[in-house]
Amino acid sequence: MLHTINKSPFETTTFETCIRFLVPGDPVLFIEDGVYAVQSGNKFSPTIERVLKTNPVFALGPDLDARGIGDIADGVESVDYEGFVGLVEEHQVNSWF
Amino acid sequence: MLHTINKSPFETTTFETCIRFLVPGDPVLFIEDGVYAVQSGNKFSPTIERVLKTNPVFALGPDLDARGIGDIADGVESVDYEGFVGLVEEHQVNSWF
Amino acid sequence: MKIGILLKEGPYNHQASDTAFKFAEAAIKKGHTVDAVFLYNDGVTNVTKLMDPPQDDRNIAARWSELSQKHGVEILACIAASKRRGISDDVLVEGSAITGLGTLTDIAIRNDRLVTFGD
Amino acid sequence: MKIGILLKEGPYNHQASDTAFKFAEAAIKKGHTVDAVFLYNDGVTNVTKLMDPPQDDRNIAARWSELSQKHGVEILACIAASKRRGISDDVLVEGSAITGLGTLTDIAIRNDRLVTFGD
Amino acid sequence: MHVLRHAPHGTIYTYEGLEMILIMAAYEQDLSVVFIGDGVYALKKGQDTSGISIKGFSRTFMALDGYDVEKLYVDRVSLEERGLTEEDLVVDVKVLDAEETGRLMQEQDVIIHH
Amino acid sequence: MHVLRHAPHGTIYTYEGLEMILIMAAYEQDLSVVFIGDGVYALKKGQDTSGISIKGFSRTFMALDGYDVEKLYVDRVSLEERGLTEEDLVVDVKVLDAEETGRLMQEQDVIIHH
Repeated sequence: MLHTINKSPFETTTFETCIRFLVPGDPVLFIEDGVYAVQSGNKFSPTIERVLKTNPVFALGPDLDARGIGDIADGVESVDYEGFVGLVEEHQVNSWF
Repeated sequence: MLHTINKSPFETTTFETCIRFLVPGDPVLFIEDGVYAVQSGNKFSPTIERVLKTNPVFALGPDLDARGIGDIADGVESVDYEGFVGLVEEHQVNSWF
Repeated sequence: MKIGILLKEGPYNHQASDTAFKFAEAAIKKGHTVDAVFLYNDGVTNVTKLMDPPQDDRNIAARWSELSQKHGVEILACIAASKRRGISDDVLVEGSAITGLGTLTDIAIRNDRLVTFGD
Repeated sequence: MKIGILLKEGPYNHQASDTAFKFAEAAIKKGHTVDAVFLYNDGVTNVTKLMDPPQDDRNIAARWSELSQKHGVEILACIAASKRRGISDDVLVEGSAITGLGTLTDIAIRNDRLVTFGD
Repeated sequence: MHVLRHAPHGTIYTYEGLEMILIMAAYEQDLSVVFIGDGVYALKKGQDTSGISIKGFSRTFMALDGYDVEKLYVDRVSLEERGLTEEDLVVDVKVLDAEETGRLMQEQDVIIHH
Repeated sequence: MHVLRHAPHGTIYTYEGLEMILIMAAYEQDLSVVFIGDGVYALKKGQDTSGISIKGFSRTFMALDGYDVEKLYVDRVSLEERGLTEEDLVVDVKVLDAEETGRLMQEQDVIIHH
């Protein structure tokens, strides 16, 4: 199951909530304002690091670029919209917003 | 200055953020989903207690009733829409949402 | 006291519109003048006359229209925000109008209070 | 693969509509079938032809209309949600239609995936 | 599976979510509803919306039973954080730990958050 | 006073807020803008929105100077929590502690959050 998260972790609890329900191995894709979670060196970096130990983590590249986020946490993979579609080919989708 | 807050403290950081900018003496009015903050015995009760030491705290009664919140924190005053208007008569308004 | 209202969300989806209306009603009941309700962001969709909610529910556009006609409250939608969202003169309820953001500045200046409702 | 999309927010105010569109485009480019985009909550306001954004901005309704006509994607607005928000047959862009929630059930059943975009 | 995550009345998501669930229940055999976060407030007893002029709907959850929607799950942490117990809710629910809900989600073909 | 509290692009609030500020600046003498929470992201350097087909506007903040909107305040905690410094922003701002911003708010006749 692919989990998408589109909310900034600084403003809502969507990120924390989604993380609680993650099954190990399931990919997480940050989109829209959700991508702020993977900016390196912010207060959510330790959480991202922890998630990465059990789950693959992706972020939508066009959303990173739009927000001027050049530096993302090690281990997080940037994908474009076709990469998003690729993840949907492999998994059912659970969209958290 | 009257501060109104309409967001549930469980879902967004609006409540915490507003509280950081409060000047002692300024009234706070919880409206809409914001009223969940003053339900007695939830995890925000200690914060409400702390705010009450420096600022008067109100909650919109019709919004409390709509959500079935009968039991509110000691010291918080329930007002109706006319009470809301009364607070606006006395203060400029800072609406946090 | 003269009060202006700024409403930043559309009808039904967010309670902001309901709270703004209840507040306006109470202010008028207490003898204040509600000068204008300025609609911004999705708020502009409060005044489409095509709105047709279930019979047992409130009709939010009709309610604003009635408030305007009974108590002289101007209901004004921002033109730039309206164009983005498909609100034009063709669909406005009676008592509402489309105007520029400059009007909001006037409203802020000429009223004792500006109260914002959003989400 | 056959993909259905559920879009729960209106145009411009939330990026959900943009992301849904970009996702649909990319899926079609990769050879998938985007069967339908179902509009719910404020999402129904994506298809008003009265939308008239600034010249240098995207026209979201026109974009959905074009996607529908070029690639056979059904653009369907929920009738109950539409009535609340003033979306009627009078204002629909070409290629879109109003329908019941039962249709969403069909979409969920007949597609390999249902992807939701909201806020 | 439908996931209700918003408090009632402040936004329409829970109400329109319930409208969707009722229609889908007429079509589908196997429908489950999970209440997470502020979604649990939708089930709280004693809601009286007359003062805000919005139609109440908490009692409609009782009707789900008649539509064969018998699987109502509530997230344990969400309930506890809000100082609520099963006694505070208008319908019988099954309280689940996050891990159980996570596994349940993984079995689904379609998940819609409201 | 205008308070910008949302990240850019995910919602339109910051962009339409900026549109409002530009119009009001043409009318008013004394306009201040405060960036709190995710609002500080609106000022981040290096935004390129071409990939999401949304018009970028971070550079428009530079134009505020020409409109006599010279009071741009940024909340210190918001900046620090996000791992940002003044160097990361497209315009010169004054970084304030919450207490200073709170007092500034108290002096206002009108405050609009976006």
